[in-house]
Amino acid sequence: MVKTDIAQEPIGPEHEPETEWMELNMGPHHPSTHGVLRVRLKLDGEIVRDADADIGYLHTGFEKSFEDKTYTQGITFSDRMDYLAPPINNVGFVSAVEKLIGVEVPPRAQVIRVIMMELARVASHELWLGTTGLDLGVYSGFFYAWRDRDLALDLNEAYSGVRMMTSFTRVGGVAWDLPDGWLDQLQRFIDVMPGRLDDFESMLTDNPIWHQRLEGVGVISAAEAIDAGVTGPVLRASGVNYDVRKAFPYCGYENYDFEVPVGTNGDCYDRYRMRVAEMRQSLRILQQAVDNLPSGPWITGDRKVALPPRSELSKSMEAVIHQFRLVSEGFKGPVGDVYAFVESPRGELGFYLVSDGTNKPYRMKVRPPSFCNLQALKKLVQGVLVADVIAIMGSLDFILGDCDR
Amino acid sequence: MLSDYLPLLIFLAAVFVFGLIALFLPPWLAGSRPTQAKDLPYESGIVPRTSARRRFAVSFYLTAMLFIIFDVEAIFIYPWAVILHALRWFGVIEMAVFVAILLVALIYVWGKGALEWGS
Amino acid sequence: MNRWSSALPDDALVQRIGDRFGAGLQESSDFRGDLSVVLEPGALVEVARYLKSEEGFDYLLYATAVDWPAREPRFTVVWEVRSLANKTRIRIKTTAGMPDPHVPSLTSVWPASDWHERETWDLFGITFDGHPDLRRILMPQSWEGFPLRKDYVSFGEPVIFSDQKLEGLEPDAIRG
Amino acid sequence: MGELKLRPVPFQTGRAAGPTPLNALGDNVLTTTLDKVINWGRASAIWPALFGLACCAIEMMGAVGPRQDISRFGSELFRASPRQSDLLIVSGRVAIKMVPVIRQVYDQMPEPKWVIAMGACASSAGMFNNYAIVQSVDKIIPVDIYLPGCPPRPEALLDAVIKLQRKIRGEPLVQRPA
Repeated sequence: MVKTDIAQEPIGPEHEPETEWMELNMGPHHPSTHGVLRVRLKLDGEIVRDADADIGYLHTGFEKSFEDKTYTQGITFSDRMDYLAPPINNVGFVSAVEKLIGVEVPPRAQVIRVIMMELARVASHELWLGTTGLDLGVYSGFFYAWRDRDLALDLNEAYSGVRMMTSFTRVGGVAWDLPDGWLDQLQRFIDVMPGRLDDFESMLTDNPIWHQRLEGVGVISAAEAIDAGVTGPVLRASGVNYDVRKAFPYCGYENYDFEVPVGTNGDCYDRYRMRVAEMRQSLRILQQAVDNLPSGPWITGDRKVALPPRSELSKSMEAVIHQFRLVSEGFKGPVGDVYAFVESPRGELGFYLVSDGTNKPYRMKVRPPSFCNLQALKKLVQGVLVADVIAIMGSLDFILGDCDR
Repeated sequence: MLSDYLPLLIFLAAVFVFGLIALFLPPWLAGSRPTQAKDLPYESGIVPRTSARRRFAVSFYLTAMLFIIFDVEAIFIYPWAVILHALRWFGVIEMAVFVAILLVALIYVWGKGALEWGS
Repeated sequence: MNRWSSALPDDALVQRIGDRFGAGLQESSDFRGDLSVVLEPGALVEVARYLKSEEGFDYLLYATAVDWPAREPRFTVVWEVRSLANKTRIRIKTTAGMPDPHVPSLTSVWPASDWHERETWDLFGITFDGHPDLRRILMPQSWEGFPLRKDYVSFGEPVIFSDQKLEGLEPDAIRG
Repeated sequence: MGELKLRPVPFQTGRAAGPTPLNALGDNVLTTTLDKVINWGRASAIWPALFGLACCAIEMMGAVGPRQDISRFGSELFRASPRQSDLLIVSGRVAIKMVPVIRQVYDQMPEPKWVIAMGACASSAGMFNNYAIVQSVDKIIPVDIYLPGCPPRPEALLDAVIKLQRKIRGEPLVQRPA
């Protein structure tokens, strides 16, 4: 039967409410917690004295479910973790398996992966801009953001048939080739987006209220950021120049020329500038990817891992055997453990895969960037007004599906 | 003489009747189904254990007082604005004096730092 | 040189750890370019402090555990740290036995491992000595059992297909 | 472990919601037309509670967005507090720890209230069959409309709201061939 008296009892050693501090529940059902996060705020009037983030309200047991699924089945699971940038999760998961098995991905598949990931990054940052603006009162910004994000989702849908959960990667490449006419649609997207971003910038960047609400709020220095383990735009806003695409290039990122925006004083306003600048860089990458998209296979020819094309099935018996074995039990990986990581809009998204030689991962630990960013919330909100807690939580851009796994 | 006030009385009566209607008709029509959960305070979805009645900081009281002062000042301006045309210059000067007094109060409060939130 | 090991930490690092800590370092492996060392629980905190101060591994990636029920020290507790400056990465592992798995906590060295260790305690039941506030983070506080252990097999409820009638569980049991 | 205390009497909509002074006079022409008016009023302005759980919440936001504007169907405002909302769209997977919260938010909503289980995870836990996910939100609160999809498109959510409006007005959900 379903248990219902859980999560009621007091948690934490200091759960007895102090007399003079009021304990406020910024609970799971709250408009600006970007999902189901519960923060137990200890308030001295309007000033926050202590914040204990209580997560787990969206814990879906992904790591347990991965152990029950073969590698190919796990791809659809990886979509649902960080549901703002599913293609990036797909690529991360599949990179771990490819690193374990040692499969080379053909260049065309790498560029398709880069295109889908940068599209997801733009869509995710647009959503962040819309919802964080909503929290801080920019009601019209929500509709601007969604107008642009829908363009990116149309591209996802045209390619993979699904707006958000693309599941477009396979171990050793991508599932399908780009439909014809898709690249022109992408080109139209790349041409129209800079104008849309200028709309946003003109509305927000030097808006005095936006400055007042974000500047100097939630400051974290570079050393503190490294100690707290924050990642992504939050880390770069504090001046640490670390982006996985530049530090450890994967999927061919080394032959794209783009800059990594790095902030100076690590406050909410810098994080906003990081994300808007990252969107512009993503558009640059997309343009370069469209310009020199190589032809050739979009999935590896290694039959141990990839399904043979339909045409081959009628001709060679061996292809039928490969097809049958791959479909029925999948492929096996060597014994060992690997860690593969990609740059998600929230930071470094890592997959630690332990394999015991069977066709299912023995242990799949996901290193969620939102979990690490949220951990710094407690330090960021000490002595801050309650209204600024909303701004700080917005600027951390955490996703509870990614954080709770 | 009394008849001069008749429209005012009718207006007051109408207000009173409308107030009664608005107060009692909807609950009578909709019917109310109180349940134990509905009476609990809404704590963002968490079932509250302690009562929500807590002592809170004095700064709230201070801010409330300041608001009332300047709000009442705004209320006085409405009737003045209605008959300003009749008052002509005398009305303007009068209101300027009134606002100046409260301006001094505002500058004092601002200087004291009571507007910034601080316990 | 595949792309993962763009700056393959030379074996010197493992050598240096071996020289300084001798028996503390049990094994080391270089599988697919990921350098990992297995340490004794006793030597864990010193090696971690050494790695952070002298070797510059200042950024914690994650901390987790792997459950090998067949093996005697059942749990392998894993921390992975990165040096942002010279772009290297090392995986520290240690083992914890079954009746009451205990491992020293590394929050004193890397404060970022606070939540990661709480999650490992929550899902595996490994207590981290010296952790400031070790309580469940993902599961409800009054949850019994540790879900990610291999022997915790609870894969939800049997799927009720429309033709099967299980009393008390039909969806319209609620509508009454 | 506490037992699941279900509502003894499941909630009905419209006239079946129990006697109001109007039905005291029985089902004559006057009361049934008044019922139609009341149900028409309820159906054409359903304010959903802002209750986003997981990925379906992003598509719910998409439904509020400029392209598939849900406010064309009366759901203009997504109220943050359950006191002012009539519809609970459970959009996303229901974790074990979230059970008492959903129950509390549902109970604190004033009658008449309705529930849409948006997405496969809310209707039947979709692809997740493990310790952490309640196998369907139906086990916690009574559901009016089950919306398939993972995540359902914003247009599908609009279709669910339209079907709910027809259900509130007492019209049959499925147009039987004449």
